[in-house]
Amino acid sequence: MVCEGGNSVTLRHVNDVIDVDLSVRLAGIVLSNPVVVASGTFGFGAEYEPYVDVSKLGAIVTKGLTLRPRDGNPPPRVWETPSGMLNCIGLQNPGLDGYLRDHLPALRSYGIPVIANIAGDTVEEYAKLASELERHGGADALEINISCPNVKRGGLAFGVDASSAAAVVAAVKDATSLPVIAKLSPNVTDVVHIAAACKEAGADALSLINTLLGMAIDVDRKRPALGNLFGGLSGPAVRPVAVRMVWQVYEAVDLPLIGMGGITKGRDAVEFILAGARAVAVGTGNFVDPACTLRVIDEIRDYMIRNGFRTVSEMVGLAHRRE
Amino acid sequence: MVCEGGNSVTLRHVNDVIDVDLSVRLAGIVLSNPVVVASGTFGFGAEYEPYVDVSKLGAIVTKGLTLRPRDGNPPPRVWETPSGMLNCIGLQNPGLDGYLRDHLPALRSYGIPVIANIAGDTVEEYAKLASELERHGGADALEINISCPNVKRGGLAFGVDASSAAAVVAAVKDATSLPVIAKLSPNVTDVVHIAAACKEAGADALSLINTLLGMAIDVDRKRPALGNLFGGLSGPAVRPVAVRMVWQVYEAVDLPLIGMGGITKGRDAVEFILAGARAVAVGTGNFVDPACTLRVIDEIRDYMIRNGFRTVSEMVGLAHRRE
Amino acid sequence: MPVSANAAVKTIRQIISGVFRIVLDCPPIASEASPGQFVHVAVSGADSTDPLLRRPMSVCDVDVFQGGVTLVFRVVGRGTRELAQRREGETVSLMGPIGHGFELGMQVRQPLLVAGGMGIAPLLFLSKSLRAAGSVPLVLAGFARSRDVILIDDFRGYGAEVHVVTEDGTEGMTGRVTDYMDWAAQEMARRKPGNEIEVYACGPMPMLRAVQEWCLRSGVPGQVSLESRMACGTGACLGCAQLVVDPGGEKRYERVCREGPVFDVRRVIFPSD
Amino acid sequence: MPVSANAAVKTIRQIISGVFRIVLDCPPIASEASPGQFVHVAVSGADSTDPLLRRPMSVCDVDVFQGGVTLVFRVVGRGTRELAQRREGETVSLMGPIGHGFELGMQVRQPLLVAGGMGIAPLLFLSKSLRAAGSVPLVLAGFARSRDVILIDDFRGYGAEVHVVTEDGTEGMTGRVTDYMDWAAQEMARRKPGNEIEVYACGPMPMLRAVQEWCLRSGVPGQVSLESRMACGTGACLGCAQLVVDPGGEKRYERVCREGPVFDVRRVIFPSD
Ligand SMILES: Cc1cc2nc3c(=O)[nH]c(=O)nc-3n(C[C@H](O)[C@H](O)[C@H](O)COP(=O)(O)OP(=O)(O)OC[C@H]3O[C@@H](n4cnc5c(N)ncnc54)[C@H](O)[C@@H]3O)c2cc1C
Ligand SMILES: Cc1cc2nc3c(=O)[nH]c(=O)nc-3n(C[C@H](O)[C@H](O)[C@H](O)COP(=O)(O)OP(=O)(O)OC[C@H]3O[C@@H](n4cnc5c(N)ncnc54)[C@H](O)[C@@H]3O)c2cc1C
Ligand SMILES: Cc1cc2nc3c(=O)[nH]c(=O)nc-3n(C[C@H](O)[C@H](O)[C@H](O)COP(=O)(O)O)c2cc1C
Ligand SMILES: Cc1cc2nc3c(=O)[nH]c(=O)nc-3n(C[C@H](O)[C@H](O)[C@H](O)COP(=O)(O)O)c2cc1C
Ligand code: FES
Ligand code: FES
Repeated sequence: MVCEGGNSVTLRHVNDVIDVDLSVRLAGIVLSNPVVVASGTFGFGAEYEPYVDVSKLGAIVTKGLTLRPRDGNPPPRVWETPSGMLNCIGLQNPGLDGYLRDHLPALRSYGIPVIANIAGDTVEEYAKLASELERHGGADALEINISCPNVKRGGLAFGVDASSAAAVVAAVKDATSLPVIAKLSPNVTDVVHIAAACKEAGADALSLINTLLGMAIDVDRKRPALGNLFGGLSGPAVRPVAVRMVWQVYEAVDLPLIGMGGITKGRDAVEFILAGARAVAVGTGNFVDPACTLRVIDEIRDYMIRNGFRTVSEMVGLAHRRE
Repeated sequence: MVCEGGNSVTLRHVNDVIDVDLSVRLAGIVLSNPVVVASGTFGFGAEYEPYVDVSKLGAIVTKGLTLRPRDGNPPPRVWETPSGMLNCIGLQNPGLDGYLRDHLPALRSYGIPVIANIAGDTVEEYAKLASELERHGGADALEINISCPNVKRGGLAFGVDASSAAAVVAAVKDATSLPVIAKLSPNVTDVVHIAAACKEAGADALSLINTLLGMAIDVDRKRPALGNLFGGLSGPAVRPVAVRMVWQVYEAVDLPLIGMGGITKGRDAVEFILAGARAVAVGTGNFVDPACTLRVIDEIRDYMIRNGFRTVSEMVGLAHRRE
Repeated sequence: MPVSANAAVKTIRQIISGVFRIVLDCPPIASEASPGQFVHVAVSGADSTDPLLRRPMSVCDVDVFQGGVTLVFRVVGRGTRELAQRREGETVSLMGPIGHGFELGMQVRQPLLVAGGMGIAPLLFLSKSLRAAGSVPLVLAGFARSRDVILIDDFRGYGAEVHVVTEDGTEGMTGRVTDYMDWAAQEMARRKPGNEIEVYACGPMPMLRAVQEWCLRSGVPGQVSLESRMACGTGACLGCAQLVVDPGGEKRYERVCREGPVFDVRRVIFPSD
Repeated sequence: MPVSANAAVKTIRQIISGVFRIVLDCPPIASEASPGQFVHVAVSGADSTDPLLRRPMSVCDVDVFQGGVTLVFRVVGRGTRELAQRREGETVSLMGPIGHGFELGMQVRQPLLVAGGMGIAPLLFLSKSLRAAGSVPLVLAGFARSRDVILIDDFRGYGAEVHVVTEDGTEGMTGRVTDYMDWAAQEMARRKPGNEIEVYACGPMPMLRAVQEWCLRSGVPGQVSLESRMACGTGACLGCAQLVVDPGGEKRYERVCREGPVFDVRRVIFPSD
């Protein structure tokens, strides 16, 4: 922080002079800045109102939604790991109706794009959810969670197999005219292959990464630490894997990318942007510092001023340039 | 540490009474305790002599060897990440002859099992290296590195495809009567599938995990941080992924396992053992504390005394038990 | 509304081996907090991501005029160990006050407070508030042994009647604290006949289970403060789930950080093992 | 043989903005270290795994009798920031002394020391040792500006002749330190005709590159101390590789932590960008 904030007076001053444009376009929606929240880490926004002016975010991504409400997994559901955490929430959510009734009105009041993260047990459920959300004005874009490792049913389901991934994307595209963002699982041998299949199937953008499949043993109880055995690993620990995947997909697939995995600082966000992400999501970082998102936005702006960037696009994928 | 060391006087006392047997048998070799060093993190032992009585280790695993010497990758070769590090050493090693001439004599002097970690560009190279090592008494067991993500040639080569993995294992088994340990890559969709293929091909044990493929961007230089673009992620950050893989393979494949990935404390080692590992390797932990291995051995013993275990076998896989 | 703030350490003191009392300068939390609520404390240095998550700590006392927030915690792992190393003048990042605390209601009933170990922390603040509302709480304070006993003088200072129970009998009455709930109830009934009692409890899970059994058996209402592993502390992550049952018999997960940490004792479904 | 030890902080002091001088109590390192060697310093608390790796720091001075090891470091990131927060009496885990330091040889040549920025740290210890061996080193000490100048009095105290060079001319001579190597060489030749010189340099890479050019052009032997990202500090990980060339023209990677950090200036192949 010493580095970033050291001469903030100068920075603010420069800020008045150089005009930094933080806005980005992504899958047909315009974000006032590239920082969104990662699904499942910000609830439906209201939870963070005491700490954050939610209307300042680039967009809000909802907790994963399913057609019907879900109870989620038995506790313990979270477990701390080195620079990271495991979770096995198990998609607890109010279901489509509960979402539309109890959460959407407040979400809409922020005046920022709402991206609904959707999950399902079958291709048909995804499609149904997508069309219902569109019909009720429940979202400005959809993020398809094909990668959540928490829901038991057959393990990693759609996200680890290119053809199933493509099938979900295609079905959702068919069911709605909303922009569709496919959220990829990192638990695969070849993420580029899955990414390409999602593009082929019509995805308008890609989010990466979801959590890494992990587990912990409680050596005192001599048992798996989490109620559901395995959990999703998130937080700073996973950032090198996430940045690598953003880099690989950026090289191979021509779609806008939302990068996430362990962002807690402006410099982390810039790492993703230089690797190829057009927007970034803050997930676990919200738990560490509830105002993390707004700080990241400020720190990206500072970085841009310091390095002479006027738009975010100038930075996207810049680390790929050849000399 | 307060917890572990708090009443060490009592512990030492108990230690005299209860007889804790740390020895384990693994793929036909006997280790005086379950703690070995991870390939590439302990050189050939001599490097750590100022800090560690190397003869107290369960075994020593050498830096990855190839038939001919290798120069390795251009620097920077290491980069710190949250609770972890990336490396792209690129298999720099003295080659078979250099190993036999310059390192083996000293290695033999420790009086502990020597496990040679071997790598190659082709199945034939692996086989040649294996037979030569056996012919010259260069090892008590071989660990096949089919997973090193650093060597450019076609990317992840053998380790991510079950049939190539099996081909290497089978060729090495054919070429030598030494015990063969296959070291698995975590960068796969289904580690159990690869593990099963290695068993099928004759592997006597499995090591898991090698490093996760990662990368970092140096936001000051706006370039990939490592000289070789991608690198292998190791250290505490990866432990949840490693423990999960040990757990999965233990459930499905009946072979002794060497668990590794982020062990820096006795409790970390116990986590792997309870998940199913018969031995554990300390890698990056050696860099953090050069005497890490010996401390881990002591802390495992303390844990056993505290929890009434008399042999390591009693603990192996214990967290899998059903109530 | 909770706030996120950097609070300076006013004082920090080891009160018994391994247990610390820290007073933090945080006027907004001091004035907003009610008994049973907690704060979510960042334990790492600003630049370290390990340990990553915040630690929940009950508000043990507040000084509204001085802006002080008192926490009392036991060093059990890395986070509490780091917290114990803070010195006066250094800052600690806090979120709070968080959660649904104890309901004092109209106080027509006599309060019986049951504490187990560190569970005593939130009950001090509760005791003070109950006293201010006109009740004299009877406190059963259970500990493993004499050298674990804490905060008793503070309770007496706030006008509560405290009875110490130690498992090994090295101080006060011998046994488990819940063994004395019958006795306490009789005592309270004897002193104020006709006036019914309400239980407020905080402590380890087996103790709370015994409290629940006692309350159900005795038909006495109660409120219990639960613990749970937490990530966000805002209600967003759904990590701190606790299984509860509605009067209608419907079960669901509620958030210890939001609907809790204090729950109606009848609603809680403790895990089976 | 290097050791791994917990060393107590004897003193820690900010000597200029962002630069700290820390004296650690570590008799085995104090007595074993030679100029140009370094220590590998653990920067995290015992229980944190972030930041994970140790930080290499040159031995700036030693006090063999008192067992003191002096480091002088600039706060540039998380590790050095944590180190700067240590207080007297706290301990720091050290490995050392590590590496191949400067070769003082027979000292038939006059020593010309060239320092850039923080690269001055190991040259103080070198200067002291040279003086003890009977030479009077001439030191060109380069800094960006006057307010970065450090350690000059210490050099003078050890009997060295120091000339400060600042890039912006706010102190001493103006320009880059390597611009004055010709001048220094002439000066040294003038004072002791016939006695040849040897260069010892430490500083940022562009400076060392200029030193290399100067040495090759002038036919003067030299030793340069290099930096590299390090993991183990023992020679095991091969992470700190530096490309070097043998007299025979063969190139290979050597370890900055083992064959270095000090290399013969003719052997170093600097990266092209
Ligand atoms: C609402 C609430 C109020 C609390 N109030 C107090 C208090 O006033 N005084 C006090 O001493 N303790 C209190 N605790 C328990 C306290 O939060 C834990 O002791 C503390 O988190 C341990 O952290 P650690 O890093 O030292 O332990 P570690 O075991 O290293 O922690 C690892 C992880 O587990 C979590 N964890 C460990 N133990 C517990 C626990 N018992 N409950 C919840 N999470 C846990 C940590 O938060 C962390 O995420 C409270 C817990 C809750 C939920
Ligand atoms: C042999 C040697 C001797 C050194 N002596 C001194 C000295 O006497 N005084 C001094 O101020 N500095 C010295 N340095 C540089 C010092 O090691 C770095 O400034 C320090 O590691 C930065 O750590 P950080 O956590 O503050 O920075 P961060 O940038 O947060 O560190 C991140 C990682 O990069 C590494 N790193 C960052 N900068 C450097 C660097 N310049 N060289 C090597 N690794 C780096 C760190 O060790 C760490 O692994 C020396 C370096 C070497 C190799
Ligand atoms: C508690 C928690 C709940 C999550 N829930 C969801 C979810 O419902 N849907 C989804 O697609 N991703 C979910 N994720 C994954 C995050 O959106 C994100 O992809 C991942 O955590 C990596 O980012 P981070 O390291 O910044 O947290 C969840 C993550 C966490 C930690
Ligand atoms: C610097 C470095 C070099 C490594 N070299 C090798 C190698 O040559 N062969 C190999 O099989 N694994 C190699 N590995 C992987 C380790 O043996 C180990 O599988 C991995 O680092 C995970 O363990 P850790 O987290 O304890 O380090 C290397 C790891 C590191 C950090
Ligand atoms: S801790 Fe996140 S919902 Fe309670
Ligand atoms: S730092 Fe590991 S070999 Fe030099």
